[in-house]
Amino acid sequence: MLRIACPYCGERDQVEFTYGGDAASGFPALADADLDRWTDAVFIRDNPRGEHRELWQHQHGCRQWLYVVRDTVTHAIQSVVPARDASPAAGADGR
Amino acid sequence: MSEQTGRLDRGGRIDRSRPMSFVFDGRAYRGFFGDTLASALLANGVHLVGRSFKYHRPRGIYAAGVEEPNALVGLRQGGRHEPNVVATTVELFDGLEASSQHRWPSLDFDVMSVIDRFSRVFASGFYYKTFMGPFRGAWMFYEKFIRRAAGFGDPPLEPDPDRYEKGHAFCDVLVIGGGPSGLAAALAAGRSGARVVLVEDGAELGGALLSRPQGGDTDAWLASAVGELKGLPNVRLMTRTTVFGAYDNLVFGLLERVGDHLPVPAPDQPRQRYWILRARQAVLATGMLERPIVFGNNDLPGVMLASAGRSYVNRYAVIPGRSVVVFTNNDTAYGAALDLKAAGADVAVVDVRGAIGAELDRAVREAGIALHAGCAVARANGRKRVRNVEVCVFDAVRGRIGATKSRLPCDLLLVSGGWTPTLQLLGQRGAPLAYDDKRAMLIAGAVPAGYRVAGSAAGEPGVRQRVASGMRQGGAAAEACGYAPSPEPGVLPVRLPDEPAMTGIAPVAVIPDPPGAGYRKKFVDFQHDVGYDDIALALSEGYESIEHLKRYTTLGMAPDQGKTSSFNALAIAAQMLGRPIAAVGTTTFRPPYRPVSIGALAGAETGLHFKPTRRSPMHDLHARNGAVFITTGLWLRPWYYPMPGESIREAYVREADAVRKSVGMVDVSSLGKIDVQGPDAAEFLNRVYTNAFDTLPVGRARYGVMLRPDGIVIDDGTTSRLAEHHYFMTTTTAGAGAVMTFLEYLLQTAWPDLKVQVTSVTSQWAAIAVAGPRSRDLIASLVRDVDMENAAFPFMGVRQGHLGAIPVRLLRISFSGEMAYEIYAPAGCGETLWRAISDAGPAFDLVPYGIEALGALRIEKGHVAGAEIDGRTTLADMGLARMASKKKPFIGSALMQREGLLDAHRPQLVGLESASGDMALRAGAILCEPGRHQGHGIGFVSSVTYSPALGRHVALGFVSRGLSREGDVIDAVFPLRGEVTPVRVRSAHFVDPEGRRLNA
Amino acid sequence: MPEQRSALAAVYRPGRIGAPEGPAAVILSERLSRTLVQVCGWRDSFPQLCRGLEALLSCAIPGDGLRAVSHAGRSIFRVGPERLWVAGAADDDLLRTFVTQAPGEDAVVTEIGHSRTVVRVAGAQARTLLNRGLPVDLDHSVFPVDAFAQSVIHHIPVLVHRTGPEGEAVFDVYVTRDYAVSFWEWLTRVAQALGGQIREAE
Amino acid sequence: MTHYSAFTLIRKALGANRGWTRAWRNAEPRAGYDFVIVGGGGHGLATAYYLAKEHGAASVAVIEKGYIGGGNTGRNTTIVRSNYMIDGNTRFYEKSLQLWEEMSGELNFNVMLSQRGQLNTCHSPAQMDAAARRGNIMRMNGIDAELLTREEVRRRVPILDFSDHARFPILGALWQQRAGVARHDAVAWGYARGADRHGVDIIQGCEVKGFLQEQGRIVGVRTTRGDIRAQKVGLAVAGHTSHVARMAGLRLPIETHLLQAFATEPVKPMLHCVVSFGAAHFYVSQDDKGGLVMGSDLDGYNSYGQRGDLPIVEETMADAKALIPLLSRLRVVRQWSGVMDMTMDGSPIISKSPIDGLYIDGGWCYGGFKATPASGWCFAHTLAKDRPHELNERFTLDRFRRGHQLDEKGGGPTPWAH
Ligand SMILES: Cc1cc2nc3c(=O)[nH]c(=O)nc-3n(C[C@H](O)[C@H](O)[C@H](O)COP(=O)(O)OP(=O)(O)OC[C@H]3O[C@@H](n4cnc5c(N)ncnc54)[C@H](O)[C@@H]3O)c2cc1C
Ligand SMILES: NC(=O)c1ccc[n+]([C@@H]2O[C@H](COP(=O)([O-])OP(=O)(O)OC[C@H]3O[C@@H](n4cnc5c(N)ncnc54)[C@H](O)[C@@H]3O)[C@@H](O)[C@H]2O)c1
Ligand SMILES: Cc1cc2nc3c(=O)[nH]c(=O)nc-3n(C[C@H](O)[C@H](O)[C@H](O)COP(=O)(O)O)c2cc1C
Ligand SMILES: [Zn+2]
Repeated sequence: MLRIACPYCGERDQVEFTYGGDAASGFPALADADLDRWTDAVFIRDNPRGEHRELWQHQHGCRQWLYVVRDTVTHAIQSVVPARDASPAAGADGR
Repeated sequence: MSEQTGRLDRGGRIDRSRPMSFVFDGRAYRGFFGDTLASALLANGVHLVGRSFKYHRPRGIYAAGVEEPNALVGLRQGGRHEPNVVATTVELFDGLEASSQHRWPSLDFDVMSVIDRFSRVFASGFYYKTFMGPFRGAWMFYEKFIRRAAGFGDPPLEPDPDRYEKGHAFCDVLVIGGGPSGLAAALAAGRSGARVVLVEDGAELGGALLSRPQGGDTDAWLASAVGELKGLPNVRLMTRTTVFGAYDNLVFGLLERVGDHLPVPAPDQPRQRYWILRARQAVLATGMLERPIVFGNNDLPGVMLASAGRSYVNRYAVIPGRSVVVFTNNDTAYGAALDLKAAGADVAVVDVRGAIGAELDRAVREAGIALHAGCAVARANGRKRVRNVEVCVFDAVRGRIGATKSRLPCDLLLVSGGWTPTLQLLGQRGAPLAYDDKRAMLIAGAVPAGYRVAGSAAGEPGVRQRVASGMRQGGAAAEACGYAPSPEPGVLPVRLPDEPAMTGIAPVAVIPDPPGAGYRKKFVDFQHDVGYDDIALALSEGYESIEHLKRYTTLGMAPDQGKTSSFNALAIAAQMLGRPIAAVGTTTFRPPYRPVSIGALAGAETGLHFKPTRRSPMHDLHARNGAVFITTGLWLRPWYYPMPGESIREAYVREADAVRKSVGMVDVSSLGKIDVQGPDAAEFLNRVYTNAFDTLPVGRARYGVMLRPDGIVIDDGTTSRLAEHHYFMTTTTAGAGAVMTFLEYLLQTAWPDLKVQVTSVTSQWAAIAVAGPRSRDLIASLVRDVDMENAAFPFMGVRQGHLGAIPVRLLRISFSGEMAYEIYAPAGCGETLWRAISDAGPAFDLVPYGIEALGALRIEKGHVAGAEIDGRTTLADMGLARMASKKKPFIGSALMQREGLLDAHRPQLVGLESASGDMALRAGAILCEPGRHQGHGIGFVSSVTYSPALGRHVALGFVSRGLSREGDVIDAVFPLRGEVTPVRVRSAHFVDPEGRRLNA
Repeated sequence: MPEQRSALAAVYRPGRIGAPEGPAAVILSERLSRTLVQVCGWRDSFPQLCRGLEALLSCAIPGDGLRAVSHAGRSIFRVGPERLWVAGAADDDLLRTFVTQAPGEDAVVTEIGHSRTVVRVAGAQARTLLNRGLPVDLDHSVFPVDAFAQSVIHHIPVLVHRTGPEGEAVFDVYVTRDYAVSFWEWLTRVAQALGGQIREAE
Repeated sequence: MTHYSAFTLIRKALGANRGWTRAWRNAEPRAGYDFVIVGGGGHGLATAYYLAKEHGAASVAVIEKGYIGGGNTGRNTTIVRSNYMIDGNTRFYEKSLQLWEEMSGELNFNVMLSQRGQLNTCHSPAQMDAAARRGNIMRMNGIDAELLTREEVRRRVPILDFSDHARFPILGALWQQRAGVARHDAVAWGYARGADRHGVDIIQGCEVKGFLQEQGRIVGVRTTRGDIRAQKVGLAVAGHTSHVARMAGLRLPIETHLLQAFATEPVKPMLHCVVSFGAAHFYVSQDDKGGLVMGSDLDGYNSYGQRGDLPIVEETMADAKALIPLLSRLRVVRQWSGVMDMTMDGSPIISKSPIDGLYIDGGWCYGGFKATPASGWCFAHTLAKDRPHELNERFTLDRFRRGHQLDEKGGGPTPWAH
């Protein structure tokens, strides 16, 4: 069972959270109509074997979206940061 | 009732003052409290207890614990019947009923045992090589017969009457195993103040100590250790509980057998409880299991592990045989030899080693036990029980065997091939095991963080060392959790007697056939009937990887998961392949350590409680009003309100009719409702909806559609502007959760700069739609503080006011196409609200309607719902292309421009009606050009209803370029029923396309 | 306010459950008609808002999502970073005025009292009972008085708040209203095994 | 090579089962091949088999990092069916089922295709409509399908929950008689033996660690057992598609997720067909040994861990009991999992890649076992002819950019929730 240390609520079972997928595929600016950039962001993934920056929402807790860095082989979690605290530039969307 | 011929007069941990009777295969027997079913059967001289899986060979009791491969029985009757129960783990209770399995007509005479004669034909993998002809699909013919032979026991035929529970637990230190090392670990950790949970599979604490001769220092130590643990408030002792799985983050799955030792669980109590335990440190003190030696006919009833023999004599006061041969490759089996001798049996020892230690030698001689050193038991003879064994001279170093030297008569053959530490839980974590040559065992290699291994699980040789290692590891685990080491170092049980330790093993796993002797099967995996030859065959065919070997032979795949067989299989494969054991490797360990019932894991989530139910605030009232409910997602919603004798069709037609003619009311509380507030609320909605919301005036509502980022429609609903910075959004019932989560996602990840707060208020508001030409009059008669006139409160207007004393939000919106209002009130007032409206209703011919009528009304109006928004539809497909704002980007605006989504041939939403007469239409029909009924057609029918307004069937569907095909007649094809219905394509707005009724 | 109906009305039956005799290991009761108001703010101005609230409610505003502050019959939970729940009695006029007159310029106020049913779980085995479904450690050492947790029980969203005096286990469970009957069914079935009592709603 | 038949079986038994030949050679890697297929699962082996057999390729190697069939081929719930609705999928899966029907005979290896039928239960009128649409499409494409009423379902599988206690009562079901199960390992071994007979080198214990590239073209693979040159390299590595493709610099519309499966103790036959539960994502069948084999949802987060966790265990078992209450007292003996290559629309990829010399067969999600023969067949065609067969022409990589997703479920690009 994943145990995710929510910065607000403390360490909790995975069942309180919902997964939001790869955080690298952040949102391009809405005004950007470039198909390739959008295709890349929405459909294409690094899908690494190892360290993965991903999103989880503490759905049954504080409802915060969190950036979680987790190893996709060992499932060990290295860090948990509220999404809104991580500047968008920290996302891989390059804004 | 038979005598307990195998019961000793004295000793054991059974309670002779509590006799119990039980039935096995229809015969009544007696035993005592403290017995297992296996010990009680042995006490009654019953050795033959089952038939083997493949060859139906007679099988007896082989072990005394969880590793038992043979003695599987069916337990209890009716709904409580449980197949494949391991008799050595069943605590005897009064009235227990068990039966043997997998035999016909009887255990003693099993017709299927003829298979044994052809065992070579049915060698491993035989089914891959035959049953392929003579015709295609012939396997289906043979399979019928093969399936008949499948399985061990019978499945239950009645529902399980018992309940199950789940529990969540948390601790600092989890100690797995309640033997001496586990007790010591728990003591050390407990004394330091850590929160400790000690879990023991068995009913009693003590582990292997319970199988020692009774009395003396061992028992005294055990009593004091258990006594102290019970006194520590921070220590929780859980017996009859198995740690079945070790999962990520030191989370463990446990199964507690709360009522399995009773005839039926105590009143209100669960049968089993599944625990999820989160620990910070775990100490495996799981002990070891003895393993067999492989030789001819080694599966005969009366052949048993040495440790089991010892356990039966000492713990259960049962003598499983009077004339005993002990066959071993190590010292530990001498404990069994001595104890059986002391209990009055004749004992001889056959040891593959040429010599044994002097001390042991003396003990054996003093006890009057004959020792055949440098010999091996090459095969056991007998039919349904061992009668004698063939002993040959054996060179353990070279593995060479001589001719049969003697036949020793016996009725019990105890075997010890060495020991295997119980490390399944570590294996489940992917921890590597290492082969230790000296001890001939697999021990823990690198131990994962947070785990420790203690006692015999760590390969510690003697009891004192095991206790010391338990103390060490328990203390270290507590320290790792931040507890200071206990001030008083655990008192080491110096007075614990030691005994033959695990040293000097000759690593012999298999005894070759003696020269000139005929063929006898030699079993490695008893439970799956896999023999030495099967391994040889598989390897010769190239199934060399240990995993291929497992799969080709099914070694280790039976319910016991190879507890007694895996190591021997590995050793034999290594020998045959000429590779070191370490290079061959083990197969993957997986949970559960012991089989776990589905019922326990399902817990309380069963029957009507499989998933929780969501009920509207007016639910009870609907029930009282005779509503028939339908499940939509987790919600229960009124489907229709039948009058006496009415069918669903009659009911919804009447209801929908009333909406068109007078007025109806429907509970729409399950709609998702989201409160959106903040200075950037308008901007936010502009981004998430395809259409504009900043231009929406206060006091007005607007229909909106949201897309996924990939340009596909995700949800629709109306959103009203209650104040400059305050919107009230509604979503579909099904979409509520996803939309809410999506909005939060956008606000927190993509646009954290927007000042917007979203709150789900779905449960805060009860909602009723009142629709029909008389709706305004009805509402106006109830609401005094809102001007209901058309001009003052127009279509798509939003007002706040009171209905009676209830504060309400009124939205003048319509799903049915009639003049209609949605009325929102605080949920606790929902029932009062409904009652107030329905009380006023008679004067207006008000009728409550359910979601069947709701569906009919919206189809008549061409409004889309779940059947149309199926995760593949674009705005344009739904005929709503104009709702895509050109002035601003929105979610999905980029990717909706992809060529595939713009394709002119895409299916578009249309209305459909029968082209000749009123033929019934069916949802799910495929639309085709007339007569061209193949492939994927040109569209499909999504929603269908009998239209009360039009008096005929109408449908919505999607047709390629549908908007340009109005008037065309195409075929609605329904091959599942052999139907073809010509249908005319038309506008989806069947009723009142101009929308006049909205204001009428 | 007009008459309010409890979501549990149809299933609530005071009396013993499970073992008919002996002390009740768990005591269940519904806390009717609580007032519950959510106050949210913006990151930059939220501390300011909290100071205003502190003055208004004359108590501290909790700084994290682990401990509530209870004072004068009200409990305040920080359910999200800039999100507070203030729970009070049915007739808490001060709270009621929040909804019409926001307690500060930058306050976003939403009344959510009707969206939750509050069930009190007390008694010696209250923790055991809740932990049959709640995946949160309720041990006194980590979950003292006024500790709270938002979580799920049997797939049902809950907020569990430990109230009552130190040494006694009393928990208020805030359950999403549409699930209340399912929650109650779950709770009472599990309570049966422990032996308990359902008190009249308070 | 020994021909398999009842006769050989008896003859060899009389000879104490000595003298059976190896099912396939354990080949040493050569310096180069025309075709190198990476991944010794069913798909890779079938591809090699059809390359050699249908396209006369003389120099083919299959490279497997572990043991053949040890990936998802050896860990799936073995359901074989062809009830696909989306144009592009329907005929491909039907072709696959037809190849299944021939397979044992063709390979002289009994893959135990058991067409016991599959039942998809429906629990709402909307689900019945969706089932009808699917079934109608199947029938229009010559595939067998039946729509059953509640009573018909009850007659067929009486042990499902038809009581008043069913939280989601069964309203009916879609039935495909030709669907069923097959023996997972046998598929890998059978194709391996068949491929070996046609000269394919099967190289086990050899992991691809990188690619040999020349002028932007892939000309071979770097492996733990040395470099191997190839005219064309085909990937059939399932859950590792992204991982391996990245060695060539490719990013794909794929995420890797866990899917678990479970087996119970064997019991006498109680369930005679495959059932999938429309009120949850759950499916179950009873194998010929008597064990019930079941599976449900993904674990829900990216993972290469091949190790499932408790939340899905609980969910699966609750599903099992809700569908078939009689399962309550049966016990699970093993819980395992595989790593799935989940695409953004749930449909596969059989396609040339943007890099010359590199071809991709992947994205099989949790449905690729049934696709094994057709996948091999089409991939072989694509590799040999350098263009897709019409059956796989829509399984391209660029369909996402072009807006031609094949979204059978309508789930959108959130594969963890598929
Ligand atoms: C639990 C579960 C249940 C399923 N149930 C069903 C079902 O009921 N019906 C159905 O149709 N499908 C099902 N599937 C899906 C199905 O199993 C797979 O889609 C299919 O087996 C994939 O076959 P494959 O040959 O592509 O992959 P695999 O069998 O996984 O083969 C890929 C091989 O590539 C090897 N490999 C990976 N990386 C490298 C490298 N770098 N170098 C060399 N070799 C490498 C791997 O070791 C592996 O052996 C299920 C899957 C799982 C996990
Ligand atoms: N006859 C011999 O020579 C011999 C050989 C090996 C061990 N032993 C005896 O074993 C004892 C060693 O003590 P120990 O504590 O290391 O081992 P132990 O065998 O006494 O105790 C291990 C305990 O762990 C329990 N257990 C194992 N896996 C479990 C699980 N997953 N969940 C719950 N419980 C589980 C078992 O039921 C057992 O009671 C000594 O008394 C020693 O004499 C004797
Ligand atoms: C259809 C099927 C049936 C299975 N039945 C059993 C079984 O009866 N007993 C068992 O131990 N394992 C069974 N397994 C699981 C395998 O032992 C193994 O766990 C699985 O192939 C995954 O491999 P791994 O556990 O070695 O990683 C079965 C697997 C499949 C695919
Ligand atoms: Zn949180």
